[in-house]
Amino acid sequence: MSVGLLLVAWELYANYSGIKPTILPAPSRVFEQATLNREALIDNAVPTIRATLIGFACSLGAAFALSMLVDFFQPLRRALFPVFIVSQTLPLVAIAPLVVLWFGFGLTPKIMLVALVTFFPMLVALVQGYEATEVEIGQMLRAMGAGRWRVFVLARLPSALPYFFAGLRISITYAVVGAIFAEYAGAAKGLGIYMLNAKNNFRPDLVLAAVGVSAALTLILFGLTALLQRLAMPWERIGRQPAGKGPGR
Amino acid sequence: MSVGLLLVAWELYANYSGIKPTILPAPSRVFEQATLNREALIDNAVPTIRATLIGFACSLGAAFALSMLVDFFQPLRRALFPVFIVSQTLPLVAIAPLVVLWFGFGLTPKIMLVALVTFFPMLVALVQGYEATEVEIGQMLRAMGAGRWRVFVLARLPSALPYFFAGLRISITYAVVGAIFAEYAGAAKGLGIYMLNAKNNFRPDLVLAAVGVSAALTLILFGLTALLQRLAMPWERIGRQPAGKGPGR
Amino acid sequence: MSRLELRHVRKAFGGLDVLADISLSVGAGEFVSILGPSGAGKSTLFQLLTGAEHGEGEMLFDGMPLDDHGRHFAFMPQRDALMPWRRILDNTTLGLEVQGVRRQVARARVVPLLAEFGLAGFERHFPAQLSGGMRQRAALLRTVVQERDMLLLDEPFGALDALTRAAMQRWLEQMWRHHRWTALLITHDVREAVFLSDRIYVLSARPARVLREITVPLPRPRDPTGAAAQQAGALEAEILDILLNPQPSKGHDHD
Amino acid sequence: MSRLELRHVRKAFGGLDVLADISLSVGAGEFVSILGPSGAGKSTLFQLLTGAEHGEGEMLFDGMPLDDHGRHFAFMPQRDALMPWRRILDNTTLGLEVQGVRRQVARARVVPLLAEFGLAGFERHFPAQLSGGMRQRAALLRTVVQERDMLLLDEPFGALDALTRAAMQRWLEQMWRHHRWTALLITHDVREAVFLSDRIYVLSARPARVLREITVPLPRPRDPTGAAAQQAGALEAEILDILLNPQPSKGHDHD
Amino acid sequence: AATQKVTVALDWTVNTNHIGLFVARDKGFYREAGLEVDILPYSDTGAGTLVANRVADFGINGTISLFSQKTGGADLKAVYAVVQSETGRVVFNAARSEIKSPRDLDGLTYGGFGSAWENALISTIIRHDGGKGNFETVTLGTSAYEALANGSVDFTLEVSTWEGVEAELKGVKQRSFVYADYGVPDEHTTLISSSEAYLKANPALASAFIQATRRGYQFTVDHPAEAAALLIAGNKDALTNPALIEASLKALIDGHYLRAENGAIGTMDPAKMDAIGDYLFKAGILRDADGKVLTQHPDFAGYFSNSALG
Ligand SMILES: Nc1ncnc2c1ncn2[C@@H]1O[C@H](COP(=O)(O)OP(=O)(O)OP(=O)(O)O)[C@@H](O)[C@H]1O
Ligand SMILES: Nc1ncnc2c1ncn2[C@@H]1O[C@H](COP(=O)(O)OP(=O)(O)OP(=O)(O)O)[C@@H](O)[C@H]1O
Ligand SMILES: [Mg+2]
Ligand SMILES: [Mg+2]
Repeated sequence: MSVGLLLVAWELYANYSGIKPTILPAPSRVFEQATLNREALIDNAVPTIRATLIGFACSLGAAFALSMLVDFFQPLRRALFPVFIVSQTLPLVAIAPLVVLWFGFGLTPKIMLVALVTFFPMLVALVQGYEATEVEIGQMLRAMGAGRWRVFVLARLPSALPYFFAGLRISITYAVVGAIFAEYAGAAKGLGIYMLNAKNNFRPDLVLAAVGVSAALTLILFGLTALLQRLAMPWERIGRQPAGKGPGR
Repeated sequence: MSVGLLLVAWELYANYSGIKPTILPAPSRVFEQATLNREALIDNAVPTIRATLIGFACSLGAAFALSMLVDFFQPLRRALFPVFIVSQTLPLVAIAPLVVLWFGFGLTPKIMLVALVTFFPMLVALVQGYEATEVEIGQMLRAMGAGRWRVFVLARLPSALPYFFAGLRISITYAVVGAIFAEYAGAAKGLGIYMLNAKNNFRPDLVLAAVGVSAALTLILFGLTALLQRLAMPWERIGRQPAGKGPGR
Repeated sequence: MSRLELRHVRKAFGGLDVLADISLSVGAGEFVSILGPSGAGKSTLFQLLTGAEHGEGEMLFDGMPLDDHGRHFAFMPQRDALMPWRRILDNTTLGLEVQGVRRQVARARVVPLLAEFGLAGFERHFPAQLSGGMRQRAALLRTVVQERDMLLLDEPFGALDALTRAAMQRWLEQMWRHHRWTALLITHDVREAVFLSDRIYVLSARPARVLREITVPLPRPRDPTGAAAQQAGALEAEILDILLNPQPSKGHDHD
Repeated sequence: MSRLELRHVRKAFGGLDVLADISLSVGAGEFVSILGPSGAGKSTLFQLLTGAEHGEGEMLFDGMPLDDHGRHFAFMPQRDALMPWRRILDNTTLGLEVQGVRRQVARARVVPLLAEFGLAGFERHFPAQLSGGMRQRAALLRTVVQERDMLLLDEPFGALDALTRAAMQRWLEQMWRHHRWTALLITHDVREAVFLSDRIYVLSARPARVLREITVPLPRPRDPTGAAAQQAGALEAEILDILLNPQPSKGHDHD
Repeated sequence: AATQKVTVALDWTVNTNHIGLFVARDKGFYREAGLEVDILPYSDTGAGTLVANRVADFGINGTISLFSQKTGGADLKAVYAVVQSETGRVVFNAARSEIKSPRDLDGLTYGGFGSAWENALISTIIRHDGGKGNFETVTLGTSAYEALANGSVDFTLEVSTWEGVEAELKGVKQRSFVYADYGVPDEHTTLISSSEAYLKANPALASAFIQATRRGYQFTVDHPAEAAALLIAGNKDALTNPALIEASLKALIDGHYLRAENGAIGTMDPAKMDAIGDYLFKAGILRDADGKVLTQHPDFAGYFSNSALG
């Protein structure tokens, strides 16, 4: 609703303030051009979505594998976390072109970059989630004769779900932005390339159209994770939420 | 420690794999060149730090003011949050060049971009923090005859501190990356410009040196927030941490 | 004449009737307890008294309609509600500070009481550095130092284990004998109610009505071991029976 | 002959002596309680029994040294420890599942007991949809259905309010009379210990020693209102006195 | 009289193409002309866009972007030619012996920069040589040269007086095709442009700026060593490779880019401007504001003016 208001304000400003459309095109023009160029936009959105999803899947897989490793061998945690923290401090602008150089223009570097951006938040979320397991559930399972693996599958993994989804919601946003970034550094197609081309061909309206598509994409993925969470955690939906249970958004 | 190991591996790879130093310079060379060019690096780090800190301060101020507003007028929250969520989905790469058109070359656009990146996480952290106030503390204060403002200052604000610092640690990382990015959009000096220049002058070693400086900078700021937290919240340090009290890292 | 008097007080949240019809009174210097099952509406009653919520019926204080809710009561919520970021001394002066008393003056009022409340030497500690019992004492000190006309205590020992709880009850009984506060206590611990009170109102499950008003005839100081303990035990069993098998009709199932 | 026998068991965490010298025994079909102040080392004792920690001294089961810790005991931790993501039926079959029993078989064993435990109709509910008392019953069902030699119950009703707690104690006493489990219960509620047990070990504060072994001579079924209640009250007062003024020497201050 | 402020935007990070501006600034030519010139830092936003939107008074930009931005409706007018002839060319690794002429580029991968004209230009070159003009494009922002060295792209476009010089300095063996050999008319690759609005409002100021700038380039041609030293001294952090600057400047002067063989400095050759405009129109590179290819031949005479040169 308030987003709509903002659009209206922008439209009015663009039309009546005398600002040039090359500086700030009106949303109506952006929308019109987006419709006219929808084929190109969709065409370019596909590789971005692909890179986002595959990259995110890889990141998830790696984060999951590593979180398990770290959970089973606690010393690893102290050894590896500094590396990941440092990895989060690297400016993407500088790293992206290097990664593209090392891995070519295929999907690989995009996946790498998306993974770089999303891996650590997911890892932290998962590890925090495992730790949130109620001590007594673990103790009870061991008294039942369950081994470490059983305890992990039966208790630690499900306990991590709320944290996992909180992390997912944040990461998916970064994933899209990361993919677009990676494309800037080198790609044949994609929303990032589309934006770059539009900019170099002096079409701010098309730049904004692509920005709109990417924002919509992010919101859709965001919504999907929320939906997924409702499906994956029926007990949170059905039961009354006990106060202070999981991490909030 | 593990970071050190990684550097050694990189050094060995760079020296013995036959990869060209124009593509991947050895860390020893990066370090040597960083030392040689330390004056220029420091000189360029200063504007980046300035933009980071001023931008972050503005963002903090705005987040703080708005969080209070939202706390006092709950309906505002529902009205404004969608706008902020959408603002987080905008790819910075595409927005940055437009920002220069709108705000010119000075500090302003950098500050704007840093603020854009850090504002929302800080706002969310603060609002979440206020909500974490124990219901009974609020009720007790009101029974003592305290008004809304007293309750806010005496209870809600201090309750938000752990969340505030958790948000601070995350945001400060984005702040540096955001400032570097903003420089790409037009600046006379700064680590971002230094990277760009080094790249266009075919000096990947200097690019990496600047990346190192920015990573170090981020880590220092990160450390400072941790220190600040210890100073600002002596009760957490002295007292035993009650389980599940504040948000973890 | 009674200090506080409630006449036919009712309260509903949306469609949910919480307080059906509550009439009760507390005399000056009297210690009265309200006993009732979880979710009955006990805390809601305190919300009405402190002005956090508004209901129907009459609430009189010293015979006058209760209007300025923030003036008559010193309220101690369930748990201790100490602020973790304030040192014990600053926590105990909180109520005075809110009343606008200058910090120096507030401290001067609190400091002499610290020893009596077993907190001497802990002024500069943070709540997290204190044991559960000491925290409860600090919370109680914060409450009584406000020097309001009446204490409202909502399950003040709810978060303590049974042993610490017993010790705190003994201590509170002593303090009360000494100061003769007018007090209204909410609890769902039958033994606590019998041990501390002059009178007990037993409430039904939601919507809450007064099931029974019981006068506790035990002599003070109360002694948990002597001969009076037998009498107390019998009274406890009786009250428990009222609660578990409520007289009028529809039984309260504990789930 | 006693089922479980501990002889001079000691345990220290780092430099902290927790269990000083514990000797106790539990006969087959006997209900024994351990009563002691918070932090004494009661849960630590169960950690030794379930093999989560290792200490000194002898632990015998049916006369043989206790080695396979995961085999003899069905353990119910403090609170209910139900998994919020499992439906009640799947929570109650958890122990059998871990033992490797096939899901069908496990369910077949649990389902007939649901009615007796007051859970019929709630199989498909999640724990959050149940009241506190029902959750406790589900946790107990999960524990007993494992059909181990002995139950270890660590403050099973610690998280309940006093009224629900009383109802659950009555219910457990009934169930125990019916099934005659061998049970060792940890609690710090004196009344609970007296109401449920054949014998009670009273522990001192940390480092824990056995202060007194008390046989409860009350007839079963236990009745909280009758004449035996008077006797129970006296016993309770006596135990409370032991706990609050421990005999040997150094007093245990409740903070 | 008080000095008047002028801002000029750059098209890229500081390089030898910009030398005249820095020489004019640091030798005081601007001050003598009563100007205080602010050389704006390079930004991600094109200089043409900055000028057309009046964020900058002047801007360094390419001829092709001038034409395509102008037909797209931007208010731009070229006022000075930084180089007298084409500095761009198609490059590839010398080792690629199978690439003998542009038609061999068919089916290979081009590392590009994201402008629409690149593909049109390259395909006309290939077609002119008898090829089909089909090749893969990968947009690389600015890492095209590393990618070429790396072998991840087969060919790209370069500025012979910058990337070309750097490759030579490093001893990287490269070969190239010059556009002019394949039907592309010669052009002033790099220009200084302003907007009609600015020129109309400040004709004297514009002349003063352009003439002082020309003095800067003139001085550069006459005293290359001193000019290079000035450029480096003025941009210490940015220009970390003095040898590159000197070699690049030598290439610019020796190749008669800064001063044509006929002695022209800064003047735009109307015939050249018209020819390239004509070529761009015919190649379908010029588009209107809505991105449609122009069907009407525009009058290119209004796109530039030497009048500020005096
Ligand atoms: N602000 C409110 N809005 C809606 N319902 C409320 C509100 N406050 C309390 N209730 C409902 O009123 C009923 C009584 O609540 P109350 O807290 O007074 O119970 P209580 O007797 O104090 O219970 P306990 O012993 O567990 O503290 C509960 O069912 C609760 O859900
Ligand atoms: N794994 C451990 N490492 C170090 N100290 C421990 C450990 N487990 C327990 N302790 C300490 O041993 C003491 C006894 O703990 P334990 O949990 O056995 O007490 P408890 O009698 O069960 O208390 P409560 O009634 O509060 O549950 C405590 O001081 C505790 O801090
Ligand atoms: Mg209550
Ligand atoms: Mg315990």
